[in-house]
Amino acid sequence: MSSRKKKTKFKRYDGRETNELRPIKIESGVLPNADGSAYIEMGRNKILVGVFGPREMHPKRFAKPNMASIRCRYHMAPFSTDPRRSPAPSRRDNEISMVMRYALEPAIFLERYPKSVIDIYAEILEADGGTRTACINAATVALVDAGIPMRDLVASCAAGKMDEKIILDLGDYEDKEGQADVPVAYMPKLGKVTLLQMDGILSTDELEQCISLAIDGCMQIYEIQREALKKKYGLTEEEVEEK
Amino acid sequence: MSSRKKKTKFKRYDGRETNELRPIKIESGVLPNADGSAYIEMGRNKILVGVFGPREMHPKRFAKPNMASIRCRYHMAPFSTDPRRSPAPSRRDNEISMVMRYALEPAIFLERYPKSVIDIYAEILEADGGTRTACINAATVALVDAGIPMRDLVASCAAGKMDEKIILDLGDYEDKEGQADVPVAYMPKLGKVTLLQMDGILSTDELEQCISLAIDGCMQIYEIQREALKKKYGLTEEEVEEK
Amino acid sequence: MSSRKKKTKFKRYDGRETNELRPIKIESGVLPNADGSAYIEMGRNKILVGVFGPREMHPKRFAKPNMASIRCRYHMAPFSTDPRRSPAPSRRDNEISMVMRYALEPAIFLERYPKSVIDIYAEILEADGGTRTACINAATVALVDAGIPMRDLVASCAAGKMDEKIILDLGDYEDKEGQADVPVAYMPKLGKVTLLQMDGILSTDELEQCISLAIDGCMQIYEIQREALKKKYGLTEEEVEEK
Amino acid sequence: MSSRHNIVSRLKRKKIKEVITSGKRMDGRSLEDYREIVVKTGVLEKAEGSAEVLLGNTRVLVGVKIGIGHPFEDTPDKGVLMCNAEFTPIASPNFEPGPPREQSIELARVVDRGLRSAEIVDFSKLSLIPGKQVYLIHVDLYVLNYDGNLIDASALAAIAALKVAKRPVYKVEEGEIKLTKRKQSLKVRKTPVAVTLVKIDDTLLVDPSADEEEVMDARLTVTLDEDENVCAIQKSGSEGFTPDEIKKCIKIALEKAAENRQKL
Amino acid sequence: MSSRHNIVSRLKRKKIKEVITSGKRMDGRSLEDYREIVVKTGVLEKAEGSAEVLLGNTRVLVGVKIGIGHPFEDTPDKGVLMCNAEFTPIASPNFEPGPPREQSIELARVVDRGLRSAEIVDFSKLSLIPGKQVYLIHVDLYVLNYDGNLIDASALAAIAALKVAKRPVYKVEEGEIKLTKRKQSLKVRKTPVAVTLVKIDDTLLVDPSADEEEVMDARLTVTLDEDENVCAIQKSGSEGFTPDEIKKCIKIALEKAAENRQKL
Amino acid sequence: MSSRHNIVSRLKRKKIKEVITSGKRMDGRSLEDYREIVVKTGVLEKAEGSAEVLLGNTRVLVGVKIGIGHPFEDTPDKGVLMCNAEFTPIASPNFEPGPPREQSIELARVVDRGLRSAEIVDFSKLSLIPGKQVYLIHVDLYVLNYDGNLIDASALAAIAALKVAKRPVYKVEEGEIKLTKRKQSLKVRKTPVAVTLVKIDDTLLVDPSADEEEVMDARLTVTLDEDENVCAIQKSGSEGFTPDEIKKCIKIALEKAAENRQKL
Repeated sequence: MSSRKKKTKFKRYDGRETNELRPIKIESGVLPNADGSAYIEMGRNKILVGVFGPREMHPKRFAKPNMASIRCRYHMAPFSTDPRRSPAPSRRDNEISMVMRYALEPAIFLERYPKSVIDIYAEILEADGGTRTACINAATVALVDAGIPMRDLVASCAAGKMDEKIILDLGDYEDKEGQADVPVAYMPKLGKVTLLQMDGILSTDELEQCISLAIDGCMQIYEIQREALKKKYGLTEEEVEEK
Repeated sequence: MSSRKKKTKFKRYDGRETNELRPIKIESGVLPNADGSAYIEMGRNKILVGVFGPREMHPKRFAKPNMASIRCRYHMAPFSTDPRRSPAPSRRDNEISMVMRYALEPAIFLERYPKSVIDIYAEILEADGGTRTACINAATVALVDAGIPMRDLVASCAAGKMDEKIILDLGDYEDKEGQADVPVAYMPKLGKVTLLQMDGILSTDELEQCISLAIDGCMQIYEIQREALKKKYGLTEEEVEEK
Repeated sequence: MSSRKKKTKFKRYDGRETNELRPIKIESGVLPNADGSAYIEMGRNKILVGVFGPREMHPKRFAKPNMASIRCRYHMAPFSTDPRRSPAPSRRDNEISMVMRYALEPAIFLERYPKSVIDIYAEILEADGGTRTACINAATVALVDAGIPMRDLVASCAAGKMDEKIILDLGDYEDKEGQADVPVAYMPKLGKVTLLQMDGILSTDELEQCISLAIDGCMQIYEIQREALKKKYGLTEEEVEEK
Repeated sequence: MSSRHNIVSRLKRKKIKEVITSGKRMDGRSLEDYREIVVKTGVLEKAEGSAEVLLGNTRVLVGVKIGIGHPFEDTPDKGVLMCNAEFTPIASPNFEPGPPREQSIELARVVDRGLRSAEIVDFSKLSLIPGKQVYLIHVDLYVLNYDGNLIDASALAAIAALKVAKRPVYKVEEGEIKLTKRKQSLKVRKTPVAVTLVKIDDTLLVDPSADEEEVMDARLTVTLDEDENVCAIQKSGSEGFTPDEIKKCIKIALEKAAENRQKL
Repeated sequence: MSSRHNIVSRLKRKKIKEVITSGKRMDGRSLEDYREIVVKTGVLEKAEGSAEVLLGNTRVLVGVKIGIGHPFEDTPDKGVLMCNAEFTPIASPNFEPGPPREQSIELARVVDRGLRSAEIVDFSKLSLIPGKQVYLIHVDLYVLNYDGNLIDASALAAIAALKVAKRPVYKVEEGEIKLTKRKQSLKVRKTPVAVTLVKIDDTLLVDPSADEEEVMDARLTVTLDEDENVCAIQKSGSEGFTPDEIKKCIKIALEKAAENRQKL
Repeated sequence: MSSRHNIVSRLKRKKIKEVITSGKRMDGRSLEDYREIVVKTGVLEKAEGSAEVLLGNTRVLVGVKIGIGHPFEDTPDKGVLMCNAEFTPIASPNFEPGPPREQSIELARVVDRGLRSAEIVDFSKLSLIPGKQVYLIHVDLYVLNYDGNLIDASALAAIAALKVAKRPVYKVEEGEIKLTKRKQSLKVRKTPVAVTLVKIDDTLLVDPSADEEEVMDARLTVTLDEDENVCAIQKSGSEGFTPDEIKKCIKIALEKAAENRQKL
């Protein structure tokens, strides 16, 4: 049965298996002026993330006395979508900025940098489905690139439902035409889900299948993130955690 | 003649006499998180007013060294009108916020709270004609409910002209179709008019009749305000003034 | 040949010679509440400039420790153009405010007023072509009127090309229908160009002709600026520079 | 609301956490108890639909306004539903007047997703001239008093207001749109209900009060329809949930959604 | 302008009040004297109408621009008049560039009410395609120097500019709107004039200067047309008026409005 | 970027100026050398045209989006080209998120003027229904890393992106606009190239780095097409140029524009 599950006859619009990720590529240290940065391609998503900090918070009254603050900004280039979108941030962008922050915060040793701020800026240059998960994947690598001590990496991808099938890592078309989309972010070593949203209709069983499949996807992405960091730093697993 | 004035054959669109107020109901202490609050129904107007303070002014440079500042905000819920209105404040809202402040300030012992601010927020949940007068009536009760020492209560209602008749307390329809609208706020014990505006066309005689009729209306509303406060606090007249 | 250049048969839409300025009139000290001010009519342009300062910069963190800051605001009245324009500043207004500042800064002894700010506000009441050059001409006179010490006066006018002719000081119609527009600001004693922009198409030779012709125009305007100041203050040339 | 971080004193925080860890709550509720829920409908006359929900001291008023306007570009033949939330400054000393912030945007979007995913109305029947004019349904969430768990209260008020809403009926005559005198129900066919849980020191509890929200580590909202289908989820807060905790949350939400749906 | 509160020194305030209580004013005027009024019309070429008013050192320029556009929803077959006020930063060291504040909004709205209530033009004759295209009249009040009493100066400049305005004439041909070369007067049929009084320590005085406005307790503006009808009133300031004071204000306003109307 | 004024230390400023005065530059370039230029086109799939330019460490991405919309009022029968620039916060620790500031507005407007003056496309062929619907070409300049000379890099990326752009083809059928499946080149007929020089202590140098821009006295950008016509000039910075310096700048620009045009 497990083989049937993996080798279904059902083909997705781009030829993938139900449990197959889109091609993914992460590169770190791509922005000379940022303290840390990463570039990700995940399907047709093309995203740059720059991390600045820990640095002084302005205005000072917004600083937290015993921990670092995280500010996240999810921003889409006007040419990243079809049709062109206005450069002004939408309510959707505001919400995604917030859930990105909640997805990343649990992985960062915030208490080590009281009163300071870490800015995470994600620029979506081209948008396929699942931009928020791709942003989280790149932001994690950029945070490590910035030398910010992390409890764990945060890996993220979505699962969902289309044509009554539970599928992994929805592309643009599946996002629009599918029955449900469940973006998840996961810290593999700590075993914690730090992002979970859902849009569409699922039975509770299907929902649990989606979460489980998305976590499987996160585990694969986690390895890709580690490769991206090893390539640059030759970090061992322990070093990533403890750095 | 005085009986003819009071018992005219002329009937208003809602059956009222020319010198009759719309049904009015005021309740104080309705908002758990505000320092003082009141709910008013005046005709079909439904309005909540919350008072916060006296509290510290931010930013401090806007504080007045020897008296409290009053900030007023008149705000209409998007569903309070037909058709729906945008939640962004209009120029009309800004002006009304200002005249409300000027109507209420003379009644407050501002000099007792130097450097502090008292915020008065009026939320119009449903708008009939005369929202500004209803807001002032509720705000006054909310100020007393907040324990803010008052020189007098401020009672407010409009008079105006429709079909060549001078009428009291214009409803929505009379506001739109009438010839003139004269909103007035009055402090009965101090004998001072603190709000006076006019829109439409009136001879100077008619204007004086309107002001006089509106002051009569204010006297009635003043009693209703005192009832609302007595109900809650059992305040005597003297206590209201001196509290 | 020089006579042919000056007495061409070609007539401009308003009857001017190619190298002739529009009628120009400058008056200083026209605004009672400003520290310095000037009114200019240059063609049909009607512009008021008010200068405030040197005064304290707010917020203080924007002040420069060892010199004065200049803030410029180029603003068009809604009725200054046809059709009416929105009172909100456009991107064009922002750019002109910036180039105005760069045109004027080199003439001011900024280092004499550390930490302070000089505000230059230009209000365009009626717009013909060349508003930015007219603003610079008036602003210079307003700065002297404010008693701000200047290295030199800044005189400004445009040259351009229309119907294959190089012409001086383009009016509205020439601005729109012409082939190129080259606004220039010049400090005659220091021999420096402090504003130079170009719009349209010119050979490098034509461009140099335009700059040269515009500088000729600036020399004439410089005399008019000096007259305007003499009229009011009876200043000698030396005094203007050294004041 | 970052300033609130300093408002509940350290001692109070400690107290709240202690009580919760012992399986109880400051107001005497058990971990899986909601506060009292009161739903009133038809509370406004000018709105096409309205409802007010009291959830303990939390109070939300929802007005539904229905008019006509342009469809979204990607659904030219469907009516449009839009949620907007306002945290009025009377609702809390920590709310300030002004344009919507992060939290009110999230509130509107989570309620919106629940209504939209559940396909509460047949939007394809709310088109007048495809691509040009369709019915617009504005659902305005108006927070009048804040004592925690705004999502559940707002979602309940929204669906209650939509259920009683009567839309004006327009007709198309020779390409022109005309308002008739008739009113018609929106024919709401689903009743999504949101259930919010928070985690405090590894304890899960439903329907958090303002104080509990302030000390919470993470929050999870699960919205379910009457067929036990999930139609929206939103995780929030600076900690994570284990997959088992999520399962437990879904189970509790399934039960509580059914209970709360009875209040409508 | 709250910062102005500190600008006039305590001594100066005391002096102003003393002089006024004795029935005179700092600039030698009596309590019911206006400063010199100069009205110039047709001062701009691109505006369809224009006027500049000097009231002592107060200086206001008004430009009237007339175009076409959509009518208001509730008056689909009437032309539209809109007032907008700008306090330019050259007018006072205390004015800052930026979007309109409370005071400039009030100025525009009070002038607007006067013009609208007096029905200065027959707006029903300014419709082109009812419900779709009508004439739009923009009246922009541009404050060039502030020395008190902006309302009276602006109202005077506005009506002066409207009286000389020539509107472009559009015609409708087969449902299309075309601009003709003709110009036509707006046919202004009323001349509302605003009279502003302030109260300082129970003394009433007209046409307050900037210094007097700063120390005033309350302000009352009464706008009247030539038939002695009141067409707008605005009370402002942090004190009240007795009913008798209001009567007195109206009486003075009646007289002063007639006087000032002569300046047009 | 005023805060940057304090970032490069006094010592560094002195060093930069010393080196330049001696005719060399910190990075070893001669005064008239550009840094390495890399131009990549077609880097995005959803944009109708795209290009990325690396100029040393300066990195600009340009996306061209082509749709339809209203023409400008004064050119009712012409297509519309609009430039917009964003300084993304990832490009420099000194850039902040938010609406465009002075410098990004200037960048967009200078690039725009070059494209427009050179009449790079025949806009009269980009009209669909004159006065109503025309092609809109959005050129978005997206600064990804800042190391000086954004104008030259952006202008190069803009023209490169426009040259490879394929516009969707719309057709007009009985007054209705329909999208066809065809794509068509924009037929770019000119290649304007911007050359920027700065003056530091009377020395002129091309292609300033971020450090050089910080210590510069004045800046001059000259944009030229392939026929050696100037199509835009912009002077910036708080000092002036002598007429001779300007001539020299134009001469250098003529040479450098031709060189850089080869990179396309």
